[in-house]
Amino acid sequence: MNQAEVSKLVSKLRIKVPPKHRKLPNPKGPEGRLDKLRKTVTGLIKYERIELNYNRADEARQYAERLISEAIRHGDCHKPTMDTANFWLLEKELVHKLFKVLVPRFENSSVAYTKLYNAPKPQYARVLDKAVLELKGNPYPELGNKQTNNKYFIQNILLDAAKHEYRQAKYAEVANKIGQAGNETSPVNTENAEKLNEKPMSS
Amino acid sequence: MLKSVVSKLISAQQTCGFHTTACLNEVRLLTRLRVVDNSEIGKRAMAEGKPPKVICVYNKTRVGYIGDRVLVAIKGQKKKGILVGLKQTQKVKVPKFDSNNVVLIDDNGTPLGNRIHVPIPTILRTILKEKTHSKGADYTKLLAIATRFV
Amino acid sequence: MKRHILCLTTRLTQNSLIKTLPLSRFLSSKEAIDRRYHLFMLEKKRQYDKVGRIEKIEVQYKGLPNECTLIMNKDISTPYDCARHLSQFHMETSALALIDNTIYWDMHRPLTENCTLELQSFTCADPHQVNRAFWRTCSFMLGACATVAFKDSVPVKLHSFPGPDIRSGSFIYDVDLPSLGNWQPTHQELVTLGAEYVKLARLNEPLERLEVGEDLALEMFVDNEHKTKQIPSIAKANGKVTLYKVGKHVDISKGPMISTTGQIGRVAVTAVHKLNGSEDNDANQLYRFQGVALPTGVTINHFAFSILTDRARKLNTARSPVQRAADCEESESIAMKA
Amino acid sequence: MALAIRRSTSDIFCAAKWFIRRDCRVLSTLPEKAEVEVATVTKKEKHIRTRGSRNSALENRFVYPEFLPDPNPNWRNSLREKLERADMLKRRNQIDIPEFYVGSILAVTVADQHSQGKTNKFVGICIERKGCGLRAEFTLRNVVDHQGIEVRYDLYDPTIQIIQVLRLEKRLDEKLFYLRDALPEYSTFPFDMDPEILPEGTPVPLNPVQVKLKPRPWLERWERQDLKGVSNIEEHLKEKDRVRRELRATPWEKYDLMKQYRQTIPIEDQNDIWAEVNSQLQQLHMTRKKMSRKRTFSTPKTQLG
Repeated sequence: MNQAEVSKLVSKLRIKVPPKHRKLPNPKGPEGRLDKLRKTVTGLIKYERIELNYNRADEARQYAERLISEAIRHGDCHKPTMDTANFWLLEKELVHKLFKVLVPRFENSSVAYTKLYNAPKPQYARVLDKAVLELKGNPYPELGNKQTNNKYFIQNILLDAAKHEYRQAKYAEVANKIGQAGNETSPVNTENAEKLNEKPMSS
Repeated sequence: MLKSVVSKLISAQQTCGFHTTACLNEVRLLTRLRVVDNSEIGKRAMAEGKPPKVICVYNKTRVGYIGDRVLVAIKGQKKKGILVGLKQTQKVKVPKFDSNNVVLIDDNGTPLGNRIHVPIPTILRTILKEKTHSKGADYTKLLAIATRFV
Repeated sequence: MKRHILCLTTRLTQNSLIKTLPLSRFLSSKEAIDRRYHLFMLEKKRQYDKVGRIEKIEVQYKGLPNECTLIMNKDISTPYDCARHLSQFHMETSALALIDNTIYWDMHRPLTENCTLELQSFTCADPHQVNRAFWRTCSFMLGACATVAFKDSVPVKLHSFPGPDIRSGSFIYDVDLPSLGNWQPTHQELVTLGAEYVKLARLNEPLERLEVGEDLALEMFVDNEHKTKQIPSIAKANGKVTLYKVGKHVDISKGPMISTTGQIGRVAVTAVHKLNGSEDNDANQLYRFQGVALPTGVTINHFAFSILTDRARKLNTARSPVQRAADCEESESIAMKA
Repeated sequence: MALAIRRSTSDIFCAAKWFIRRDCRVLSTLPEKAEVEVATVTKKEKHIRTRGSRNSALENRFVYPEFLPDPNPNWRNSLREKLERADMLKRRNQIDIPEFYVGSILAVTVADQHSQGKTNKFVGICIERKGCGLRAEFTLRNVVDHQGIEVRYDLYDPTIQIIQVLRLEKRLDEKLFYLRDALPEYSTFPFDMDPEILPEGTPVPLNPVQVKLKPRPWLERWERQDLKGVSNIEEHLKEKDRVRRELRATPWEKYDLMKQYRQTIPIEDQNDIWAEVNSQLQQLHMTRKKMSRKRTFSTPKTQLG
């Protein structure tokens, strides 16, 4: 059982944080790991949407979230935060972007600042999982298709028509059966059969 | 060729080859102890800078804990002693000492000296009483010569 | 050669009296395609040259990433050019342009005046017109596929295709195959047709639109008696016939069509049915080619797609050009609609 | 000499003791004092205090760190934590567990079945506080009869009878394990030490004493730990050690934002915890204060008498 560190106060991240870090194997050890992540975080802040391996994306996402939350919490007059931003952003003009663009953008946000998508990969290839990492509020079109359930999409129209036709065929079959049975037993039931036949038409 | 590969491997793997966890500071065979009573032999051994070595721990695990009887080699002689303070991490409320302390006794449990000049853990009272049997050695004599308990 | 064709076209545009060259009746299908293509390109070049001094128009773009005003060339710039100013994403995904919120415009049709522009993809909020254009393009491509799929020994005469009806489950093209008496395609042949279709679609050719006069249209389709019959009724309205070209294939259609053939994704040619019409019609070897397709980027379960292909195998009940005696006019009207 | 001065002052001026104490301590603990550093440190301390005063509930984290759960999410269990907090408050109702820090000098009296008087008192400097919840523990160190002794206590051990803070102060470091390798006078405290009472409202003083280490061998590689409370570490180093220290240095670690995050409890979680226990803790604190005030009034009387 360890005691929590009390000398530092941090804001809670809005993403799921795994209990252990990923090592991102590197001949330079933990320093090399941070170097890798610095490049990724810099790229993310610069381009706002990047595609990379899932492991690195998930790890870099946590650091980017922390960096932005620190920037929001302390502002640009806080020396240690500035120092941290200076360390994490390899291109120095991005420090201004962090404090002047991203902080106002995310200041009143109640959700995570970044988004991580699983990217497609070839089905039978032995490659690492890919992911797309983006800052929210970026200028690019959305990756996810929001209107997947639009019934006017061509595939939905085609499937709907196919379903309709199949039902019509079924109703007709049932109606025929009843009709035959009615003919054999009594002529009264034919009316019912007709009604049954009409019903789906109207619906 | 092989050498270069090996050297590469070693440089790639930055972790050191030996374990770096804190040592347990257990009293085992050949551990140096500190005699804390004023027996003649003990005083001389400590003064000469030749502290006694453990050559046997009289229990089943062969690791000495507080109150255990040990056989030590001291100035070319074999003497028995009782561990009265240990360096290793102790249970809660049991004091941990900066050195492994021993008090020399003879086969009957009578201390060789007549004074112990460092504090003794109070838990030793119970332990030594438990170890003393009616017909065997009486270790509680050791408690009588202690000056201070913690 | 070029010069020869040039003088030929000048004669044609001057409304020459020569009705039809008897030679052209006996062109092989490949030669006929080449000839039509050359005539199309020459006419296109002529219309382009006719623009003369380039005037500027303002196109107000609405939509992602932000609204902006583009200064484009009158009668030269197309909505596709506007998309090229925006991003590759817009170039690849937009299928149809919406001009002034009312008119659906081809991506490769030059803009004529100041207007507002919206680019519509298959996933926009109301994709009705885009879907119709897609279905129409699929039919059009099926014609192109049918012309190139057969060997030279089998003459292929395209007849027409009706207006797009997506709920019917299949796009169709009616083709006259006079030399094939009673052809029932095997599964292998259908797969081959489908492969040919995919091959055409993967070339990612733009669909170019051109409006030509009735005489030129007649000249272009001189080898195809069905089309020559249809053209006068189509041109009845304003003396113009709308042509579309993809690759080297030129056909009559009302439009609009989608941007490129690359936007046709998963496709299957599912069936070829013989149409049994009346005996007095000249096109008695009429076959109805059917298929089903989905746009690029639409992922669908293989089971769901098998349902669609199964359904597309049934004879499409769209109006057949040979069903009734007085079908001639109707088919023309259908062609006009299409 | 130093001890004599302190004794006499404590006997004569109980109230004035605190003002003189600083000087006494300077004498008594032989510090290698860097004046500038002290000034900056105290300033920083004040800064933290004034900042923190805005949110007093969050300030609890320094005084009651064991109320914060373990930051490792694998070992979190909200129900267990809640029950533990309730138990801790119950225990605090029974016995006064005062505010103390690493570096404070404590006297702990426990009920001991092994000792003759059935109680056992130990005085020492707190060199470590660790653990959370009911498992929180602290370690006291003292040198008795030239023998270094360390005793570990559970903070919520029911056998503990009294925990008395003899001198409330902080040191420059988080852990004082280096006292094991320091000269014995730095960890020698008499068992009959008198408690020193801080005036109301003063911040917890920081003792800027820097200890002297014994020559090597050491128990740990102190030179690699960036210790502020050690003065003579460079004397004992060889060139090899300095090179190794450079090689093993991890200057990037302070930028490892996620490592920091995984070691702390975020503010939002802390707010919930302190909102749950703060009122009771405040109440306890007030009652204890009243009690202690009574006691301070009574003690001079007896002394005078």
